[in-house]
Amino acid sequence: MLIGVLASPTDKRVGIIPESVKKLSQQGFSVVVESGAGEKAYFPNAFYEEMGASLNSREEVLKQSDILVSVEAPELTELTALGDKKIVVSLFNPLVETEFVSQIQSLPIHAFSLDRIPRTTIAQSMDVLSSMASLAGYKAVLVAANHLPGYFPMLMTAAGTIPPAQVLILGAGVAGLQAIATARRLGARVSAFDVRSAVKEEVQSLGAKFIEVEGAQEDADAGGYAVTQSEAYKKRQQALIHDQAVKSDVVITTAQIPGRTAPILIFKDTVDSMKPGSVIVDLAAISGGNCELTQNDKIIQHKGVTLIGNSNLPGEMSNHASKLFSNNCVNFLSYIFPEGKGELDLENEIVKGTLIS
Amino acid sequence: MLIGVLASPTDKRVGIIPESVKKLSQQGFSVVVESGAGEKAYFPNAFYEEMGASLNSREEVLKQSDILVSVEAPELTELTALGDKKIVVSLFNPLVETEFVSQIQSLPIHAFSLDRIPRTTIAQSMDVLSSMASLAGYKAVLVAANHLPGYFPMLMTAAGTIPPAQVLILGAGVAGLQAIATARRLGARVSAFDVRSAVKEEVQSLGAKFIEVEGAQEDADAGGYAVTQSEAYKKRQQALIHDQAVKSDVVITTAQIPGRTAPILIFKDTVDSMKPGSVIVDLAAISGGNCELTQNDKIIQHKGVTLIGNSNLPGEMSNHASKLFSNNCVNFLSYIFPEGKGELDLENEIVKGTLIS
Amino acid sequence: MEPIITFISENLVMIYVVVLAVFLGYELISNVPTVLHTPLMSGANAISGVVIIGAIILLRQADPSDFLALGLGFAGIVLGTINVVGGHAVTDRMLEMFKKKK
Amino acid sequence: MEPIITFISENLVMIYVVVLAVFLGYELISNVPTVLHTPLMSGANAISGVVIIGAIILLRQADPSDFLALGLGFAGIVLGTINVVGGHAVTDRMLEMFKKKK
Amino acid sequence: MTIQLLVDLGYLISVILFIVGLRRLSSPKSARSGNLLAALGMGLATVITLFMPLEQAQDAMIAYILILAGIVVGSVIGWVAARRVAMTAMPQMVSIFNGLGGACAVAISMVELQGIQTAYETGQGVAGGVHFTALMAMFVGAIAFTGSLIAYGKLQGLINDRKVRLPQPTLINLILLLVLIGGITYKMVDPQLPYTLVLGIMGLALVYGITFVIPIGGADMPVVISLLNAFTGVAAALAGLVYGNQVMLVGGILVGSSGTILTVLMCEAMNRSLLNVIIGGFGSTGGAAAAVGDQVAREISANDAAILLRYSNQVVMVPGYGMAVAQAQKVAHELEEVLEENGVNVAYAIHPVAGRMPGHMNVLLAEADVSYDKLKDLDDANKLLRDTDVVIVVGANDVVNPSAKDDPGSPIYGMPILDVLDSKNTIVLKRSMSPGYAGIQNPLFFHEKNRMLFGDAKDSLQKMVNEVRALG
Amino acid sequence: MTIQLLVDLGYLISVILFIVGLRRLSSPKSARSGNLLAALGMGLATVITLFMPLEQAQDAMIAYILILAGIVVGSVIGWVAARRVAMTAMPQMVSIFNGLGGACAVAISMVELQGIQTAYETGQGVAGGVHFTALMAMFVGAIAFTGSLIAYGKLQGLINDRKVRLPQPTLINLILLLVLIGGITYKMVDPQLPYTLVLGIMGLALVYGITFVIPIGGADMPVVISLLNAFTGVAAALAGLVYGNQVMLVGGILVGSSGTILTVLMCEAMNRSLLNVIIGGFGSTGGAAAAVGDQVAREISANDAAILLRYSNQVVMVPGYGMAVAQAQKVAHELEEVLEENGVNVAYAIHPVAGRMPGHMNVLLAEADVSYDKLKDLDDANKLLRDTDVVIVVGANDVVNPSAKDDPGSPIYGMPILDVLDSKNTIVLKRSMSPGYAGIQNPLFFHEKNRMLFGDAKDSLQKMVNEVRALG
Ligand SMILES: NC(=O)c1ccc[n+]([C@@H]2O[C@H](COP(=O)([O-])OP(=O)(O)OC[C@H]3O[C@@H](n4cnc5c(N)ncnc54)[C@H](OP(=O)(O)O)[C@@H]3O)[C@@H](O)[C@H]2O)c1
Ligand SMILES: NC(=O)c1ccc[n+]([C@@H]2O[C@H](COP(=O)([O-])OP(=O)(O)OC[C@H]3O[C@@H](n4cnc5c(N)ncnc54)[C@H](OP(=O)(O)O)[C@@H]3O)[C@@H](O)[C@H]2O)c1
Ligand SMILES: NC(=O)c1ccc[n+]([C@@H]2O[C@H](COP(=O)([O-])OP(=O)(O)OC[C@H]3O[C@@H](n4cnc5c(N)ncnc54)[C@H](O)[C@@H]3O)[C@@H](O)[C@H]2O)c1
Ligand SMILES: NC(=O)c1ccc[n+]([C@@H]2O[C@H](COP(=O)([O-])OP(=O)(O)OC[C@H]3O[C@@H](n4cnc5c(N)ncnc54)[C@H](O)[C@@H]3O)[C@@H](O)[C@H]2O)c1
Repeated sequence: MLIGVLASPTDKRVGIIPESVKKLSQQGFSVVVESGAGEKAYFPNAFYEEMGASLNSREEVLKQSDILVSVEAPELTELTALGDKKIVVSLFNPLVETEFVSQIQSLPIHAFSLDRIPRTTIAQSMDVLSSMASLAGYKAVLVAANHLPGYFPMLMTAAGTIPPAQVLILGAGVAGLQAIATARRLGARVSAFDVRSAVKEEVQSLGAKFIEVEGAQEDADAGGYAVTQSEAYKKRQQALIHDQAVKSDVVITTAQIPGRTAPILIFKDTVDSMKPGSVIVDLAAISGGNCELTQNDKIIQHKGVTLIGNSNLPGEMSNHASKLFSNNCVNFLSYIFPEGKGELDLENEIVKGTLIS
Repeated sequence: MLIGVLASPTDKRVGIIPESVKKLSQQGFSVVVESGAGEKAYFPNAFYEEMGASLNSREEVLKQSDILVSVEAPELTELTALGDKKIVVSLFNPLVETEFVSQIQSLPIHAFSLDRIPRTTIAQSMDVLSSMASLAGYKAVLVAANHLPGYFPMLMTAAGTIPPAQVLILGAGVAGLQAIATARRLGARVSAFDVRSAVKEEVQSLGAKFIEVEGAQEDADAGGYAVTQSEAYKKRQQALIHDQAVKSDVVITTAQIPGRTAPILIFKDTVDSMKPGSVIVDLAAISGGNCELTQNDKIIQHKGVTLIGNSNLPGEMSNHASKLFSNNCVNFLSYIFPEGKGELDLENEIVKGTLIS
Repeated sequence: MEPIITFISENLVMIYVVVLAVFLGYELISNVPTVLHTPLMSGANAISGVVIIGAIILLRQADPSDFLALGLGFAGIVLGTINVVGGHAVTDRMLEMFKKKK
Repeated sequence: MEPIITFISENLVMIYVVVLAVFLGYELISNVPTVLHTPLMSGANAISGVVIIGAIILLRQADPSDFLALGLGFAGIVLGTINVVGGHAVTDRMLEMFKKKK
Repeated sequence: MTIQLLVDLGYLISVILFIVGLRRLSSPKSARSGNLLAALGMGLATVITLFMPLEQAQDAMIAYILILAGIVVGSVIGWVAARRVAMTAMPQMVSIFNGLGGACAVAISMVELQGIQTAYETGQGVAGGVHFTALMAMFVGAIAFTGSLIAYGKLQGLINDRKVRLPQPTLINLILLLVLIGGITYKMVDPQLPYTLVLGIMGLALVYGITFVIPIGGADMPVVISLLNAFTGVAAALAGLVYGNQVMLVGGILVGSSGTILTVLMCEAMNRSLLNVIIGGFGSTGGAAAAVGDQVAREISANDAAILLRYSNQVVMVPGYGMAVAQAQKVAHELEEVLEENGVNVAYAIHPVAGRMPGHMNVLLAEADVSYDKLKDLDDANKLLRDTDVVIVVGANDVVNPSAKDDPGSPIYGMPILDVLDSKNTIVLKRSMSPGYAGIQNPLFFHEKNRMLFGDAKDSLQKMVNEVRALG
Repeated sequence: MTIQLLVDLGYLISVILFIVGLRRLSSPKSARSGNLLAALGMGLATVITLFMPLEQAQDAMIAYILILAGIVVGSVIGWVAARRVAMTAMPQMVSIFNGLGGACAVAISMVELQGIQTAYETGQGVAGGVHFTALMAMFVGAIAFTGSLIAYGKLQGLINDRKVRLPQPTLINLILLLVLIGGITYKMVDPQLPYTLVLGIMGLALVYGITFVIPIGGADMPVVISLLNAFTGVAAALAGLVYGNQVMLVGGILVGSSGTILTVLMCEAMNRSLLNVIIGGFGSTGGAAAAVGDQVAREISANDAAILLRYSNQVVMVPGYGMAVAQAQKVAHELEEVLEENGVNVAYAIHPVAGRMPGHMNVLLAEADVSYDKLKDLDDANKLLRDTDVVIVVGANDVVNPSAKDDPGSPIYGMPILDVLDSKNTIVLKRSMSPGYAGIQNPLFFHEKNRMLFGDAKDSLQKMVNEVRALG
């Protein structure tokens, strides 16, 4: 089967990196790459050729390939123009882009959305969301540290003592945990909050303080994802988060509920009372943001507080992000097409979870 | 004596912060602040007033004060308009700005340049260069990490193993050491190079590898600063640095020789052979840069390598930078004017070192 | 009481020997690491085979016609020797793993 | 040789006492931490004051007219008692610091 | 006279060899030489006893033949048995040996007692002390004899704890003991009583040895053996008193006292009292195995784990989420360091999904300053594991679950895991038998190569560090 | 008969009390009770000796008066001396006490020897063993007596090592020893020789005690005292043999053997051999003081430092560049942890310019995971230091240099420093007496509150950690 790797016009990542080309050919796939697809991720065309991939124009790649891989979903027109039985692997974000997805469902193609890989142990090697969330958590701290007009670590110097930065992480999923680890590395004091109480142990295992609000709803069937919470709980939570945020130099929010707008955790009056110079990084910006004032893909200043709503931090780390995406993708392809060919096992949990059309 | 705090038009730092106002008044000084002087460092006017400073326009501050404090040196015209016996404390950078300094030498004022504080143990609490270099070293790593399209730390994940970033630090003075510490914190493998072999122990004390070139010239009388090196040595050094740089993901250069253009340590062909995506941060940009391709205050891309020539990284951390500057300044003022008044002791080493007119 | 008192004063020094040996036995092994419990037990067990000394004396003193004494003495020697030889040998095997390094 | 051999076989059990006591003395203190060297030395020194037992026996056996014996015996008792009482008291003072915690 | 001096000195040297031997036996570095020294002492004592002048010696030809034949036969049997026995069956072997020693004491005491009986009956005087001593030697030896045999049976699996039971064991034993003491006192008060009484005492003592051990759980047998070993020592010492033989006396006492202390130490190591072991019988919880369903996971003590590690060449640690929870990364690093100091190679095998976030283990181990070079990823680790002596699984579970390879029905079937079973031994550090994130049971825990070390991972590791340090 | 039994048992109990006492004395937790038990044993033995039946007892009134008077006088003197003596002068006191014990042995042996002399002269037989034993008791006691007095003089500073010297000490001592042995042998071979010979032997032995100790350096006196203490023990044991007294014999032997081992251990702790101490004399380098110019910095061992720390309430560590060089941050943290486990509060005082870059110490301590709350900046630290028992200066120098406050001529005069001298004790960990970055000498090192612990900071800290752990 021929795998076609498409460039992503607005994303710096690429779906398959040169290293993976080799692995795929060993498994019986051949690979054709849209010229320049890896450029922004620092994988020039030459690297692909070295590994045995052929280069071609976007049109040719779309036409020739049996399987199309792209970080950004291809245009609807492009998908419509595809022949029968073609397979498209990408991030379709079906819970949000419902309209787009319903349109492609009528097409005679198999579209796999890698962001729907189930969060089970066996599927972890294909779990793009985990890989990307981890990158985002790391990067969020770096961005915050870069915007903070001061040090993260404590320093006792001849020109006075610099206290350690206070960092508050809201939502301790994969991104939140990675953010905790990174902030702690840089020497900050870190506290974290999450509705899922199971996370407490995980937060503490990284040396951060867990802020507890009593009475959270939990749903064991939600597959690790959070569920919406009661009103009384939300009040208590809001007060506690306000108190913590006001004391913090950096707040990083990662709270998301799949398929819904993100919960608002930081309200305007909290931002108003924060120290001038503080920084908020909102990783939930794309689904509305955890902060009332967040604007997606914008950096704004509000009364001396910097609010960063970058929704694609992994894209900023295009090289490693592509590497991880590519590995996930290879694992996925070799899982659903063992030895480079074969029919789809539509009963398989992973196939069922990711197949959106 | 009245201290006037001036705003710096092109620098985000402020010379005296509100906290210091209190200390200064306890020592018998009073303080007047140019309105908005602390704004960019997140010290709004209100904070100054709370601490008992008065606010005024720039003209009034220039007119009233006995002592003027400014991070950026005031304009020559402003200095000329000052009355007799006025004292100006600032960063004049006299070794480079020779022309400017020779002009103010003819004025009837006392100008102190805080960047000329001798590097002795007793003077460390006034040593602005140390405070700022430390900030620059820290920030350089953050900026590099932010520009690097990947992780710093090693990560073994389900989507593959990310090796730790290789960081090379050239010049292990105050900034270099702080950069080493910060890069190590973030999980990078760090090597460092310096002409002064005494630094070896200091580099190792921070857990980094020291790269040794044999046969460096040293001058014990240079007061801790480096001296220029022989030709043969430079060749060996160049080859070694080339080999190291090519293997590195991040190179941070801090090598400087006071009053001279910075030595070139990274040549164009080295940059040519570096991995795409690598980052070079050149802290010596203002004195010509340690990299042949560096452009002062610019970020350029060269064959996939990002070259950052930001000469005022401490200014990016305006809040803490101002705090440290201000503390240094207060220590300096209380040292040369014990109890808020008195004649200058022109025999004193620190006074002698810093007084440029 | 009388015979016991006589016994004690007659064997006073012997009692000192016993008391000192008891303390010594205690002190000798009071710091043994747990890993050596079994080998030490085995080694001590081999030492407790000193009873063969008694069996030897018994046989040497035995009347050649006293078949009971001869028989029991012989049995004693065989049993005791197994205890001693087997005990030391088995201990040595247990301790083999300690010889490897350092 | 003869008297020594006689001495040995006559005092055989005594010799066992001595040998066992020597080993016991060794084992008792072989694990002492360095910090206790001085107090232990001092405590042992107090015990070595047992010689007063000898002095007491001497005086009890002394002829009341034997002034040399009486004098030396008295001296012995005074000296020995100083050793014992002073020794234990000084050891106790040294060890006072250990009582503070736990 | 001079010969007597040589004999005395020789005996003294034997005793000193016993002392030094025991001393050296209690430290790992010198233990082997200690055993040899003790054996040397024994040999010396035996040779001296063979040739020393003996007042009542008959030194019959037949006696010497029997002595030599006995020594040869005993040596061969003992040697062969000791060499042949499997490493795992050694405790049983020790038990048997000990029983034989006890039997030897019984044999000689019976002969002496008969002599004493004859003496009494013929009206010759015998010191009351000697009579009493001989009776006690027989009594104690008999308990050691049958008790050891039962202990052997239990360890060997010949006697099943659950099947062979005694009703009211404590009561029975108490009564037996009282009857025995009564019998001995009776015989002492009236030494003229017939020899049958002595035989009866012997018979009862042999029975008591059985009933004493039967109620005690199989897992506690090592303690019982140690105690019975002390009994044999005491029997030997008592026999020594009978013969006025210094070597037997001191040697026996040394074994008796050190054996007793050792027994107490062994109980302490199991966190129980000696009384609890002896009376507790089946009620005891200290079994060395944790069972889930009908599968049994065997436990290991921190000490035994430490020795296993200390004498390995290659050790691999597999950290998991439990290491993070226990915050055990620093102690893990400490264990690594102390093992490396002892010439053991240590590496960490990092499974890609260990922990709860990508790179979780990396973050923690970097915090503990573990060198990057020691971290092996899945492929390298699995190669290394084939040459690994011991794997320490520090709070990992799913990532070392062999069902991912063997059990197509498992939800994690197909996931690559760390093949820890390719190594020679594995030790799993966790708090209980509860499953990991995936919620599935782990067959590794029940594998014969595996031992469990229950408890918080940090505590367990710290204990292992201390034990390895103690090994010097 | 029953009384004799009581006496025998009482003596036995005394001996057991000595044994248990010595045992407990060798562990910090039980040391005090050990001392009391030993004292109890001594009291018991004394009381028994006062009242026990004694074959040759004259039990004259005057004798009993003298005994009681002697005990009262001795007790009062001993008690008062022990209570009055300054903590620092205790070793001297022990030395004196030991000397008196030796003198006591000499006194009683001389009386016994005279008795023996009379017996020989009047033709009554005396066992050769007793004669020899008494002579040895006198000989050994005499050495202990004068030797201890010299040791006292050296420690008290009354005898100056450098002024009071012996030419060819080894030779002199060898000759003296040979003459003494010759004298004793001579007297043994011909017991009829006059008593003057005995007096001569005593005189020479007293001299030998002096010449034995004189050549040994003052710093080695503790070892010498321990050795002489063993001598006194042997003398007591020998006297015990003379009187056939078990308590004296066993008590003396115990002291003799444990004293000898203790001496060896003390030498080992100084990394020297006993021979080296005795023969080495002045050549020895193990002096407990390092001198620069005419100032002397006193040293402390890791053990003594550990005990100082373990029994403190507040400890402050002052890290400096040396900690960075030694990479000792983790061990420092370990020391902190083990001290905190023992209820000691530990903080770190961070001087703003410690190390070689701003925040150098912060970076390292964060790496070792030291809690931020434990880091005190200059002002807080200086407040805390006033209530601090022990300050450990870990490779810092300039930042704790008191010349910055006291010496207007110093180049760092006026710099704020950490006022470590406000605490009760300071211990400086560094490798040598060389200065720090500023290149100036540090008067702290020579201050009486300060002790130096030379060596790499990491090693020194590790040793302290081990020692504190050993204290249990
Ligand atoms: N890496 C990721 O990104 C990620 C993210 C989410 C989920 N996961 C999943 O997490 C699992 C990771 O596997 P794993 O082997 O690391 O962990 P695991 O399978 O979850 O097992 C952890 C084990 O540690 C033990 N434990 C917990 N606390 C302990 C303590 N204080 N001391 C000693 N043991 C302790 C627990 O047993 P006891 O309770 O008996 O002590 C438990 O069995 C995988 O299933 C993976 O899919 C991974
Ligand atoms: N903080 C800054 O930004 C900065 C920058 C440049 C200079 N300085 C200067 O550096 C000094 C800092 O003071 P400080 O007290 O930290 O250090 P210091 O005065 O330089 O003294 C460090 C001491 O550590 C000892 N040492 C070195 N290696 C050691 C080892 N492995 N183990 C044990 N000890 C070791 C050295 O003595 P031995 O050789 O005898 O062991 C030395 O005396 C000040 O004078 C300061 O002005 C500071
Ligand atoms: N099986 C696997 O191996 C595997 C792999 C990856 C992730 N996971 C699990 O999946 C789960 C979700 O991970 P994710 O990072 O994708 O989550 P996510 O991005 O959906 O959400 C991020 C976090 O925000 C929290 N959150 C939601 N609403 C909140 C609110 N109102 N206030 C505070 N916090 C709120 C969630 O609990 C979650 O922890 C995690 O438990 C993770 O461990 C499992
Ligand atoms: N006394 C004090 O307390 C005190 C305070 C601050 C700094 N200092 C000392 O002053 C010295 C200079 O510090 P700085 O950071 O201001 O130095 P700097 O900024 O002048 O130079 C930075 C580093 O570059 C190095 N360098 C110069 N030419 C080089 C070349 N060709 N190749 C490689 N490296 C080269 C220098 O050796 C120096 O280490 C340091 O030793 C520092 O410890 C002392």
